[in-house]
Amino acid sequence: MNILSLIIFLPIIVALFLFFIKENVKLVKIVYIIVTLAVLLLSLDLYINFNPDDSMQFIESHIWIAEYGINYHLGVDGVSLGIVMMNAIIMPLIAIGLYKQRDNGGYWINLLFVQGGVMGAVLSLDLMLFYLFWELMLLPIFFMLGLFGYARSNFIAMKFNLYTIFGSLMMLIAILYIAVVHKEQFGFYSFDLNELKKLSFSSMESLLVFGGFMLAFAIKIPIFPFHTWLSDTYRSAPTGIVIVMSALMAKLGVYAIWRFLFSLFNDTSHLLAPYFIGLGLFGLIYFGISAMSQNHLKRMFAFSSASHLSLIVVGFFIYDIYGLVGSSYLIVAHALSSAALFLMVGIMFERTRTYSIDELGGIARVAPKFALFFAFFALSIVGIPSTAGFVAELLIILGAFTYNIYIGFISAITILIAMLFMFKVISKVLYGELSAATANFKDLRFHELLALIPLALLILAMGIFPNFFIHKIKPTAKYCSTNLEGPCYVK
Amino acid sequence: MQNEVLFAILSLMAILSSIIMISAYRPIDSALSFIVTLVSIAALFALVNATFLFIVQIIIYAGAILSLIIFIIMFLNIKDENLPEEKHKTKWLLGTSFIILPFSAILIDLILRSDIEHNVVASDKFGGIHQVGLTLFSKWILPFELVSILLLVALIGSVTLAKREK
Amino acid sequence: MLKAYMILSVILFSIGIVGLISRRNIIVIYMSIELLLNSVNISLIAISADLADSSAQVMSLIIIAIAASEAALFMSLFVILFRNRSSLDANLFDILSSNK
Amino acid sequence: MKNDILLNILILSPLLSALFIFFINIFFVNTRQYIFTILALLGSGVSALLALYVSYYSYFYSKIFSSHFFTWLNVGEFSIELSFRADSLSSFMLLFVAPVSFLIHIYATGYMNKDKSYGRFFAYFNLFIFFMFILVLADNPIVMFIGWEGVGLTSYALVSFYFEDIKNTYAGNKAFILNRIGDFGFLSALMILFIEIGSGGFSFETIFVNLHQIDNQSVNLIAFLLFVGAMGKSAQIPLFVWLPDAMAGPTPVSALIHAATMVTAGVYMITRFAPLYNIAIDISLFISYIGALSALFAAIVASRQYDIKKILAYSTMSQLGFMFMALGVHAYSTALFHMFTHAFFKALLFMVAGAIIVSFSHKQDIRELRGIKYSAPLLFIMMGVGAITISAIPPFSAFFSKDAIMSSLYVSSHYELFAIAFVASLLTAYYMFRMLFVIFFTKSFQDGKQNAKSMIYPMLILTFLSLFSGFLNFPEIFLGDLNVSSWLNLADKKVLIEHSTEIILMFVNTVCIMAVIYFTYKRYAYTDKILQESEVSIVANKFYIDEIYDVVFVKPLQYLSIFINKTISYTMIDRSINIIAFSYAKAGRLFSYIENGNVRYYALYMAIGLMFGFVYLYVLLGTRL
Repeated sequence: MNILSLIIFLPIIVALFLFFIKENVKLVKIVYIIVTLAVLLLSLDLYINFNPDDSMQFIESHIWIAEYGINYHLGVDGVSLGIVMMNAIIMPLIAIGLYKQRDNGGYWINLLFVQGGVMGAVLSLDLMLFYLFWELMLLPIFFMLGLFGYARSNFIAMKFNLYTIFGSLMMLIAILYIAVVHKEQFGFYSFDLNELKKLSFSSMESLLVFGGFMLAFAIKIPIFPFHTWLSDTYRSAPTGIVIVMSALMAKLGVYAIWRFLFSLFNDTSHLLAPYFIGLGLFGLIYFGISAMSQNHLKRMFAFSSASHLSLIVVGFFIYDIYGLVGSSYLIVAHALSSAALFLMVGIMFERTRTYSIDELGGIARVAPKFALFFAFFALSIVGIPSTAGFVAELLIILGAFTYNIYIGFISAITILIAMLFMFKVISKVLYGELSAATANFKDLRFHELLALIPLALLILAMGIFPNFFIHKIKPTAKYCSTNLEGPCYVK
Repeated sequence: MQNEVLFAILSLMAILSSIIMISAYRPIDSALSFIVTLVSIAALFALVNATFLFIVQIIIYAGAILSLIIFIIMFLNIKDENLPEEKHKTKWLLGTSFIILPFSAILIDLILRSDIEHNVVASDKFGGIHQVGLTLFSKWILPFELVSILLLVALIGSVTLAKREK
Repeated sequence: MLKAYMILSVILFSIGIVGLISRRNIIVIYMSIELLLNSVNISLIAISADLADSSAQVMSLIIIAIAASEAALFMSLFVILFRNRSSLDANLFDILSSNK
Repeated sequence: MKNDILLNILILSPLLSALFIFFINIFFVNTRQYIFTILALLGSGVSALLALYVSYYSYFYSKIFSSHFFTWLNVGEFSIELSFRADSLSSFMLLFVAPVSFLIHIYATGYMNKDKSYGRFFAYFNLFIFFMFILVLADNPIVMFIGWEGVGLTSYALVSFYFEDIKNTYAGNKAFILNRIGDFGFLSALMILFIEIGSGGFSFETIFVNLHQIDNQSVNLIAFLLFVGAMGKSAQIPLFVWLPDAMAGPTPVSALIHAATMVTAGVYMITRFAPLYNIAIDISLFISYIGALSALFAAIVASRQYDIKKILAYSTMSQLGFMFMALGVHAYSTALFHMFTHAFFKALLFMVAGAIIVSFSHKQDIRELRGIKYSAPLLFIMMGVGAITISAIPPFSAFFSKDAIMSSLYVSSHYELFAIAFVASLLTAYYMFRMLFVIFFTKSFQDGKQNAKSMIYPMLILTFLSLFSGFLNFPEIFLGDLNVSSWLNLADKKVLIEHSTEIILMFVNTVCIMAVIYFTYKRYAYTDKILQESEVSIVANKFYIDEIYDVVFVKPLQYLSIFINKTISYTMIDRSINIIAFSYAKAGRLFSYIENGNVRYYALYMAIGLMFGFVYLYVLLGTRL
């Protein structure tokens, strides 16, 4: 069995087995940690064996449903490698960080499904396969929102689900349409990305199909104006889900734009790039300003994530090596930071039972370790030098300046925008007088430190030695940016 | 010619009485006018030599089923206040007639325009109990047996339904 | 002659449907259903006479048998319904509704 | 590339010491204070010694130390080496940054004694020095930017040091945000610079070699944006408002970061890009005017302040204004030299202020600190030295540096700038001596604690340095040889001034300053004039700049945020999407009315359907039947 299949299916199969021992929560947690650590080891193996001079590797291709040309086609390149790695890193840390909190077997089983789904969606190179994994990853989220969410969770779960299912349906229609067009042009159905690249569309057609895909991805990211599920969902979602959504799923939306839309609709993407850059920059500022007046910690970070994701979208649509490398780097960097930050918010909620910024305060007096880590991760979101976010933002801004000097100026605002609210949060949560909620705040426990320290070290390492990490992305990026005429990847 | 006149009278009676049946307020009135309908339909059967069916129609419908209805109506001792208050009965009747009118008009039109009559000359014995019996017990023996089962089921079912629960 | 019978059958069938839909009294509804069966019988008999084939007569015989068994069931239903609701209003029997 | 181990140790020793202190402070709660002291002094002491060594070799042997760590980033043409280079300019910066840091470290061991966050303080302090070295020694602008941001960050951490009072953390936030606005300009400038000439390499040397390839408009834009960065860091109009608030930090922080080193980074950066500014003449003039405005504005505001640290903060801003004026007329080494002397005397003044604050039960208002001459005579002398030095009275250090600025302004024939500088320097004397006279020259008496020895000795050294450091750049007119200028060897504009004119300028200047001091003495010494000053005037309220910024920038942003949350996101977008969803639900309910459980009705619907079906078929097939 290929290593990629193993990475995808190990969590899914174990999750299926875990249904039988759902009652024994402790066992479920331990199995969860073991499995996710195994996936981490496999991914590390993948990372080490990944050849930094080549783009697409570890390809696995079998015919699945021959009649309709659906293939089981997997592969990893520099950009998806980053997402695989951070998925593998973050998932075990969730369980380690929240070890004492969630005593519900279903929580962990669902998370395993999510991990498998995300891995599958990242690695698949066949549209049908991608669609299946895409849906597989959304379903557990729905259950978890409904089962473990706070405040009106059913309504919010429904809203989130309707939003995303609507997007996915549009994508499904677009996928089927593409396959039909392929039959018209070549005489047989195909869903394989490499096959579909040979297609030619009329401009109207490609606009519509592009729109169908884009809707699914834009809702997931979210791009303005599809963001209104965001604040409610993040507020209501349990910690594990918030981490998964902000760190993995949203990134997957951007990644899918790059992987599928850019290679299938190269001309249309070029044509629409200025609009999406504009939308992204608008979102960057809009979400940043939105976050300023939030009083709910998770909502604020939700908007902060959205703001950064808009920047990632800008980076991809800039269509050059700086934007691409910067964006794929920011995907990983922001995933690490936001996962850590949401994890800490979850830890904080366990102690204070509140998410309201006004009700918190003075934590630094009683819990210096917590304060140190919280401030560090908040600053890494802001993108101070020597954190990974700085490198990524630097590259994206450089790309934006290369694209157009005004676009450059606007995207450079990103270094201002996150500050506007992050510093307020740091001040109000960590500093000042102790409040009733924080009076008995316990400092970080050992297992929580165990979860946070790797993240912090990784963020620092990625900020101080970026070249060491970026050289895995570079061939892919170079290939794509020098092949502006043709599709991004051919093998 | 005689047949035609008889048909006209009988069919007119059937139609009129069935209209009275569906529009009468009290069920007993409906039941009585329905007897008229059934009897005229039976006469119509006789008009085309279906003598056995004529007898069966008279005995089973007019005799057994309708008397059963009238018996039930009396048995239940239905008073006027037990009857549903049908304020918009006329509107309903007219409205539904209006809806159903195109349906029947089209069917009648199609029947008139179609070419369905064969006018095969039948023997004298046609429609008698002998012929019907032969057909029934030769070609239609299985449906006949099934109908007997159906009757049995209906019998048991009605007994079970009507039983007062303890 | 066949056409006339057929037309009569259609007319009686329509009257039956009108009664079935527009009346609320379940006894009348029942009798409307019987009228529908009878109208079918008329056309069957007419066709059998036209084709000089007695199969159609057998069919109407079977229909009459079904009508008889139906009558038996209906009568017992009337008894139960009237016993429970002391009314013959068909509108009262709407437990199929999704709004309940 | 050469790799000098000494330079590596110089840079890394504060970092290592900071990391050790951090680690110990977080994970070992009850650590003895002296462990922190040893670690902190080791870190900064080693680097100070090495810095002196490096400057010594640079000065006497023109030796250039350099070191290369690793390739930081290499994407496309964007190749950034993490390498450092101590040329004469960097060595000059090291010459005062490292020793002053070390002295303030020693001072801080006394000042912060028994503070419960002792370890944290020194961790930040050493981290600051580390970033300052990166900023000063960086071989390319991106690494310089990293240091630039790093010092801003540590400055933020140190301003918010006493986080128990949330106001202090707000001051820190303000400092960081305004600095970052400057960084926005800096970063944009670097990006444009890279796009223009970056393909040939992005170290300072290659940039200046390729500078001629850029067209004039871009040069001006880059120069302007760079200056925006400098404005933020060096507290010039309009980004200065953070500096007075930043005095919320502990006094050693004010002395080191907000007087001697970090705030001068802007001046250093402009000097670093001197070849660029020599082309961008218009922007240079703009810098001069901003500097002049800042110098004058700060001097005016300082003359009505009462908080001892705020007075010094405005004074810093004013002195930085002087430096920018000099930069604007391309007198780079003059500006740098003023920065050099300023580091000593301003650090001294702040340290004395800190000593006063510690001794007299943490009072900072000069009206409450009156009459401490006899309880703290040493402090009085040192404060006096500081005041005399900053007022540019010959032959002390600031006399030489400030006079050089004045003459270069005079020579540049921008007489309006010269006039502003002259007024500002008179005001400098006024507010410094106002403070001095109010605190010390009064009849009342109050008693205070003795200062620790570790605080006194660094102050004594700095007193000595601020008196005599001016001789390092002895001007020609006194038969000097302008050592510093020739060492730095910058792209200065040559100052051609007749000796007679220069002497007249000096003489007039000195006499006027003396007159101002005499006037101040009359006004404030042994009188209660200070208590009668009104606190509601426009000057005392700093021209309401903070309030104006609040109304113009902060409040609208907050309202905008609420507006887009409530109105756009919630009411317009979310509501309309919800309405779509709910209308589906409503439509569903509408259909459920049809399905009312009444079988009669179902028959009716069937009949209707039947009718339509028949009519449709009849119309469709009617002709064919």
